[in-house]
Amino acid sequence: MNPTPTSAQSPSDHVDPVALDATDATASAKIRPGRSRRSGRRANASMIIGAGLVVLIVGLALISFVWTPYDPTTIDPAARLQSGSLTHPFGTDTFGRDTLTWVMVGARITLLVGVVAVGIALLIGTPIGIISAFFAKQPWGMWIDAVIMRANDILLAFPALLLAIIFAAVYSPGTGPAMVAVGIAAIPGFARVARSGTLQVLGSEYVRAARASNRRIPAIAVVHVLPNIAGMVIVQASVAFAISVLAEAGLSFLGLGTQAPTPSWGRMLQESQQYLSTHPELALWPGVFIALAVLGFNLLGDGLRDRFDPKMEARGA
Amino acid sequence: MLTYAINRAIQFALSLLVASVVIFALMSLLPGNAAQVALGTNATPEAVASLEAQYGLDRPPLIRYLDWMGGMLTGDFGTSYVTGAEITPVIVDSVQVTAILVIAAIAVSILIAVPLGTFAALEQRNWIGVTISAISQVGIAIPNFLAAIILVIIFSLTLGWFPSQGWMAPIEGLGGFLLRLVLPVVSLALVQAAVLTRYVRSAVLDVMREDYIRTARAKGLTKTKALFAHGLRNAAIPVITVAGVQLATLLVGAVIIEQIFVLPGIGSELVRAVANRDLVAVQGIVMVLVLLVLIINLIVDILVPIVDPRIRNAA
Amino acid sequence: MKTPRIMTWVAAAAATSLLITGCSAGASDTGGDAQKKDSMTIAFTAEPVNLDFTSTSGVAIPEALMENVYESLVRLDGEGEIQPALAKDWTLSDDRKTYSFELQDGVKFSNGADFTSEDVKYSYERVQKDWKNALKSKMDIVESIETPDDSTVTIELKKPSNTWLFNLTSLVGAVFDTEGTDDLANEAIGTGPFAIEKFTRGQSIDFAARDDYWGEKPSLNSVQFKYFKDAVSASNALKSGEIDLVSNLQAPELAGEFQSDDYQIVSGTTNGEVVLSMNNAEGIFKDKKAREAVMHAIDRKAVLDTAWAGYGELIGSMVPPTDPYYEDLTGVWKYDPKKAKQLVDEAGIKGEEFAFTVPNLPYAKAISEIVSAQLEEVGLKAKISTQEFPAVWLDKTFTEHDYDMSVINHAEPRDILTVFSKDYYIGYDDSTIKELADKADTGTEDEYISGMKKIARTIAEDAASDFLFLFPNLVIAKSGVEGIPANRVSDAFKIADLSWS
Amino acid sequence: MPENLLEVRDLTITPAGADAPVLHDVSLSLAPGERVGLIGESGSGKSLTAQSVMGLLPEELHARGQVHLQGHSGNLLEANEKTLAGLRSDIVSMVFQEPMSALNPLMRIGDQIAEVLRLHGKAPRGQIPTRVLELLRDVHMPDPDSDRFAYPHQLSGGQRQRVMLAIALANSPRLLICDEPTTALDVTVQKHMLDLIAERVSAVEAGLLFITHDLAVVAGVCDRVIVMYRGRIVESGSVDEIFTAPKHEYTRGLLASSDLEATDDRGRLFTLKTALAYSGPQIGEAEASVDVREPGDLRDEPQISTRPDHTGMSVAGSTDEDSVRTTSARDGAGAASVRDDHRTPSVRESAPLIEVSDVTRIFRGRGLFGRRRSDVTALGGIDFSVAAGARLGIVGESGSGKSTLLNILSGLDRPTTGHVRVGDIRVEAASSQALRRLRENLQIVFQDPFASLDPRMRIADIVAEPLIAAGVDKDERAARVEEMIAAVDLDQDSLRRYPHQFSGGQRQRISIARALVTRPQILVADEPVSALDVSVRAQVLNLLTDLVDEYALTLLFVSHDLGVVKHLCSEVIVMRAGQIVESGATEDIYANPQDEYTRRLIAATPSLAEALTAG
Repeated sequence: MNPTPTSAQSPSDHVDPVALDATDATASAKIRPGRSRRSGRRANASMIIGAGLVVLIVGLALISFVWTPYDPTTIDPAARLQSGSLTHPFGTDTFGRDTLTWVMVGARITLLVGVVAVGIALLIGTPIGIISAFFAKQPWGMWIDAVIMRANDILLAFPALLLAIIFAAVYSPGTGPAMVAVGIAAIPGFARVARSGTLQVLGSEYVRAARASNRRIPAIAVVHVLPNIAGMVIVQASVAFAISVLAEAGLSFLGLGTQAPTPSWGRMLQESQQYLSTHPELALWPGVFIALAVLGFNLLGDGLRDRFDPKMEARGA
Repeated sequence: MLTYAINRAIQFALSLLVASVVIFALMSLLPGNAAQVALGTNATPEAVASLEAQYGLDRPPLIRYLDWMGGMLTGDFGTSYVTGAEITPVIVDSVQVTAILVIAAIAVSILIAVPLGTFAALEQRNWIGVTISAISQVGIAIPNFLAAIILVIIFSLTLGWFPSQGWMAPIEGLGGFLLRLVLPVVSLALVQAAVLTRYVRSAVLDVMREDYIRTARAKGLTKTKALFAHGLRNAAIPVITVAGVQLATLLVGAVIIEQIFVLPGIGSELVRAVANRDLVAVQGIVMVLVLLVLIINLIVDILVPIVDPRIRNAA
Repeated sequence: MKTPRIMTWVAAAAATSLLITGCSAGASDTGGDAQKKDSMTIAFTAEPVNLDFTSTSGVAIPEALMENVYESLVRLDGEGEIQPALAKDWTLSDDRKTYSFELQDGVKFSNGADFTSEDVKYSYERVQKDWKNALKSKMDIVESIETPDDSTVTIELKKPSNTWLFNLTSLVGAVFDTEGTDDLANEAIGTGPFAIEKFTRGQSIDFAARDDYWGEKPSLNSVQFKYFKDAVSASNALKSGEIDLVSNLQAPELAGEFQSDDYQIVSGTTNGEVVLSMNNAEGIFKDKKAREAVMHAIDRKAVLDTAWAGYGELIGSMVPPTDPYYEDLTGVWKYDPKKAKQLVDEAGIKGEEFAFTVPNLPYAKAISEIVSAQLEEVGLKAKISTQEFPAVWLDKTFTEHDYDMSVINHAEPRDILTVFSKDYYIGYDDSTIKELADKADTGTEDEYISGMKKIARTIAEDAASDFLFLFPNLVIAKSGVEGIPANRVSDAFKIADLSWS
Repeated sequence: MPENLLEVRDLTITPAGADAPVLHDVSLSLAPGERVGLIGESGSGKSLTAQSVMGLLPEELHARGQVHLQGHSGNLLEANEKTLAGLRSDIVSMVFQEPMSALNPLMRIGDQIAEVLRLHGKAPRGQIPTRVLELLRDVHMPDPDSDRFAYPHQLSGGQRQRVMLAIALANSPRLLICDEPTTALDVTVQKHMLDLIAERVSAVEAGLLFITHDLAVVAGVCDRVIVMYRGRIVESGSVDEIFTAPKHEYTRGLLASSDLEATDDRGRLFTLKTALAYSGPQIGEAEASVDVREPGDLRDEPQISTRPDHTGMSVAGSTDEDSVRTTSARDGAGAASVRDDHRTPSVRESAPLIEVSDVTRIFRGRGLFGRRRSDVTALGGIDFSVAAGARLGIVGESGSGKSTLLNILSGLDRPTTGHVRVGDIRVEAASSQALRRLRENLQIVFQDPFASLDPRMRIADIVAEPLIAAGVDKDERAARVEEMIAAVDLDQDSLRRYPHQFSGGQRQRISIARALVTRPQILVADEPVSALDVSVRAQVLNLLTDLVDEYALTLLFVSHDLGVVKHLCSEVIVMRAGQIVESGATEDIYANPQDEYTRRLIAATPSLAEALTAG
């Protein structure tokens, strides 16, 4: 039975987008204009904090190209393992190198890893998800969608670690192979989010309207699907950033992440492991900055998603 | 029901086949081989060549692949030419260690995340809710190996409550087994709980806006009772799927924790096998991993319709 | 609504069965209470891939098996002197080509078989025929092995050799039972004081003392070697009392935490020379001036202090102090950055980068950071590329010689001649030292020692490689442990002498 | 114990963080057993009033004033959640508007009913199962024994609303509040539901507070009526007083625009603006020729528009009022044209524009678990034809197959058998190229104003989309978009705004603009007004009629609301379960419906006049 749209026929003349007469005004009880205004204020609060943190981290990275308190590569055995002091605010590491300098320079690599890994996963995973969803809608396309999703599962089954080891072996361990491996491992996540978002959008009436006015599939994908799933993809990106940065840190644990002497927060964290009971601040500073970066990108992600679709989440098709 | 089972079985078989080809190809990319590794720094070219012959590395790839596949079909992952031992028992043993570790970690993270996430959703307006979601944001940023080391220093070295490493099988001593399980499980669970809390919070928030919660309140339930009586089961579906994905990624993700706590898990086995270029072992392990992930997906696909009748008897 | 119910049971059954069978998983670690006075748990880092050192090289297997399970005719004591073992006594013929050994009597293998000269003949001929391990070349010099009676073996060499008897103390001299060599990878049948009770690959080896041992009975009757991939975990395990001794701590900075009276720190020598090797055959370091510049550019004391927290000894050549022909050559190349810079200019190097391949091992990575910084100061720009050890480093650097500079610890005893032979990865032109080595080997004891000294000095003066330091044998143990072998002179980690005070 | 069942005094509700309250000093009272209707359009605050009685106000709203219920001392607004919960479904209970999502999808119906019994302990534990069956029988559920074990998604909208009623009345509350209980239901189902509510409320002797926007529905159910407009009570009185002699002009406007039978001299429906000319529902068949013509002179009546201008966010200036079209090329408003002729332009004798013969559409069932579900016949062999310029009404309830038919006509779907000709294109055999040409010539206006516009696109892009698809260049596109926006009475600066900044009525205008921008020959309207407020509905229908005349379009108007179809269309086909049960000129069908189903459909459509005469 092909049920005609039985969505409510109640009056939905939306008096005033900002008016709070929630249940009265709307066709479906989901609209919460009041909530979105309130959450609107909290949303851009989290965005401001998020953006602030991200700017701090990116700033650190950029400044490090121009100036750093000390030269990251010079080794000063005399100044080994000092804790915080005026000359070395964050103290020094086993080679007497200034930890603050290393944090600044390390920001570059960590940002690079996060951005590239997420970039790979986003640019490959999202289109796969969208294409797979479009196929799922065609009667003959079911199988292709199933195949793509099963391939997605297999990729999920492949540990990022194994990819990292193989890439490291083939191209010699370093930031590059680690980033690519972590990025590839994050593809299934994006594919899944993009597919479920696209399926939702394709079910909407405005897509039916677009098809009725002769828009071709690729146009619908770009004009209608992408903007409407951007919110979900952004959130996935902010979470993926956190996971990628930590994965790189984990890989350096196995000697596969960024190699000496390039500084990266992950490696600093891993190498400080030996001194945790004697010089805890060696692990403290990279840990804090990783937390700040991850927090920043997550809050920015949430803020962008809220600002990006103030009404969308209430009117989910 | 039967067609569904057959359908899934075919997908299983196909996925495993594709995975086996992919892993075999990847392995052949790896520079260096088991013979070189075995003979180390005082190897001579002739010794390497003869050992390669002994290991059968000189046979063409296709034959090696078919030989390996043949063995696998009979459940025998072959003998590792590097260690000279049967691979299957090693895999079975290490998979169980990791399975226990990871299932316990996910269970703990669910026990932490569901109440915390629900509470954060209920109290999202006031500072409690905000602090919980802030903690969960920061929680995501702590790498599990850092958490592990800190836990060891506090609970094992200073307080001495738990041993700092080692694995003891349950039959050898339940007490020892549990004591050695606590710290690794907690270090794994912390990060996963932080991630899961965020998903639970947004799932509960969505559920709270549903009409049937308002109906439940109209029936005479207070807001929180309505949520627990009706909301949580509905919020369970997204949580199950996320927990499934986390379980899958942790199978190998736990390797670092396995190394810090010296647990003979499948992750460490994989890293060791790759380091020794013990390709037959690596291929065996990855096949088991792929099988496990497919089983996890199947269990999730079985659980979801049980929770949601709508999916059970289809649109 | 029946179907889902069945499926719930299926899922539940799968999960519980996984857990139940899990009970026996990894049932290996007898752990137990390390405090009992007749047992001990020892932490190692490099874990043995299998038990067969005839086809797999590396330090891990002999470290566990030599002098504990397998014994040779002769053995080395703490000072590197050759002592009797399975051979009570031995005589050397006048032409110094034929050794005849008088065997201990009443010796049994762990499988109960008697030890006879037949076993010696079988073992040593097998070295020449079946061994894959390249160390078998040490037996090439043997002409023939005769067994006049059960307790005497006469071995005739092709030509006199000073090193042969010394080599016999290494794993090459291990004696196998004629019936005990069909599954060497998984079981070890030897004459030693211990037998292997349980070998859990990658985790631990449990030794049990044999009550039918021919020699002096060891004081411990059960010892466990536990393998830690992560140095910090090993030190934590010692701190929390779960293990009694860390054989060679790979994170020397942690040693500081054991400066208390309930622990003891023993820092001795090993046979491992940490060599900053340079590709003498091709590339930037083919030119001797460039190598000399490196020798002057490196401050070896600073390298030792920062990279390995000062543990280990400075050596000037490829010879450890425990070898008879040791000579302190640290003075040959002084740290002199100005001279180094001058040599760099003379060699016409204008800051082009050279390939510095570094195996991803803790000591190597630490050294590479400080060495590259020191080289940079004199104008030698190193492009560091870390390589996965052992697989990739062995393949790229060791086999294909695709490198300019590398750093590795050569752990084999008396390996100076092999490491600096022509086709070895360093590519040293060994024409000068070739006949010196032959003369030394066939000459008298004194000729041997003076010959080897000359070889060591020549190599040092040719600046073939920069010998950074001698890898320390950093043993940390509970204060109650006695009989710890300070210096690691031979392959073995002898546990028979260990005991609780 | 106040003798009144419900006493609400000076109820004022202000959202947190906002200064202007949305409810101003509302006071009303209800005697025990009395039935009061609360009328108002969206935004009037009628639902908020009900929610504050139940204590279900969203957190961010602060309520001041007094609410007293018989059986509970003290002001409900000050009671905490625990005490309020104790009252709900015990003394006062509520039935909500949206039955589809009101029940917990994961719980069986029986358990959800048993829960409300258990909560208030009215029935002893042992008897609960039998009580549940009894309740299901009371609300005329088809098969109580099996329904008990059913899950919500296995029941129709009407059945679910019945279950909600059963739950609400389970503990025989003193007051039942219904918030638009039948709005989401089909016409025939709505009729049964209204009768059921009346029957059960009297059986339990409970008071009834019935909230709706549909005057005809209230007339049938309630004795007294309260009219709310923008948060204030503007008028209250008995049903007869209010419906025959409304004092407040808003009430009069509401009456005028909800009466689909009365049209002004130009054949257009009355709207809030032109309400003065409305002379009340056509009691008899007397030809009420209306002589009062006041084109354009808007007297200084209150700014009655559902678009309060003071809010900064709302679209400034654009009026919902039906500004009398003086510029259009059509002949002037002239004499009161006989009501029916404006709907039947001269039918040109040429071949019909659309021909549908023996069309069936069968959907092959496929279940998730691979189990085969039975095939579904959406269309079981239908035949009809539409002349160019004609206005065909397609009437049918949910599940009658009208949407499937639309999909086929608009080339989005193909029939399983039979053939369909639209213009010169045979849909069942057409190539995709031909279908594209068909779609250029036929455009659709969808039902749900919120879902049919992409929330992330500006209005200019939305309206221009069909032109982009047709390959029209940039400048001409801009010009035609501007022209269309003017044609639907929206001002130019709305082009840069996003859909969420417009009201339902305005969005439907945008939807119409999008449909007509490519000058199609055929306009298909899929329930265009059913989601709109009564007052706005009249304006949109008038606009539609104007545009259909102006562009000489052929109109296919789908609706389940007979009143609207009667006003707009010359011919009508009535569909039920994939078959056409009756077709012909609208007048004949309404005068004497042949088919039993059509008769029931007409009877079930609430009309003001009948309600008054019956009342």
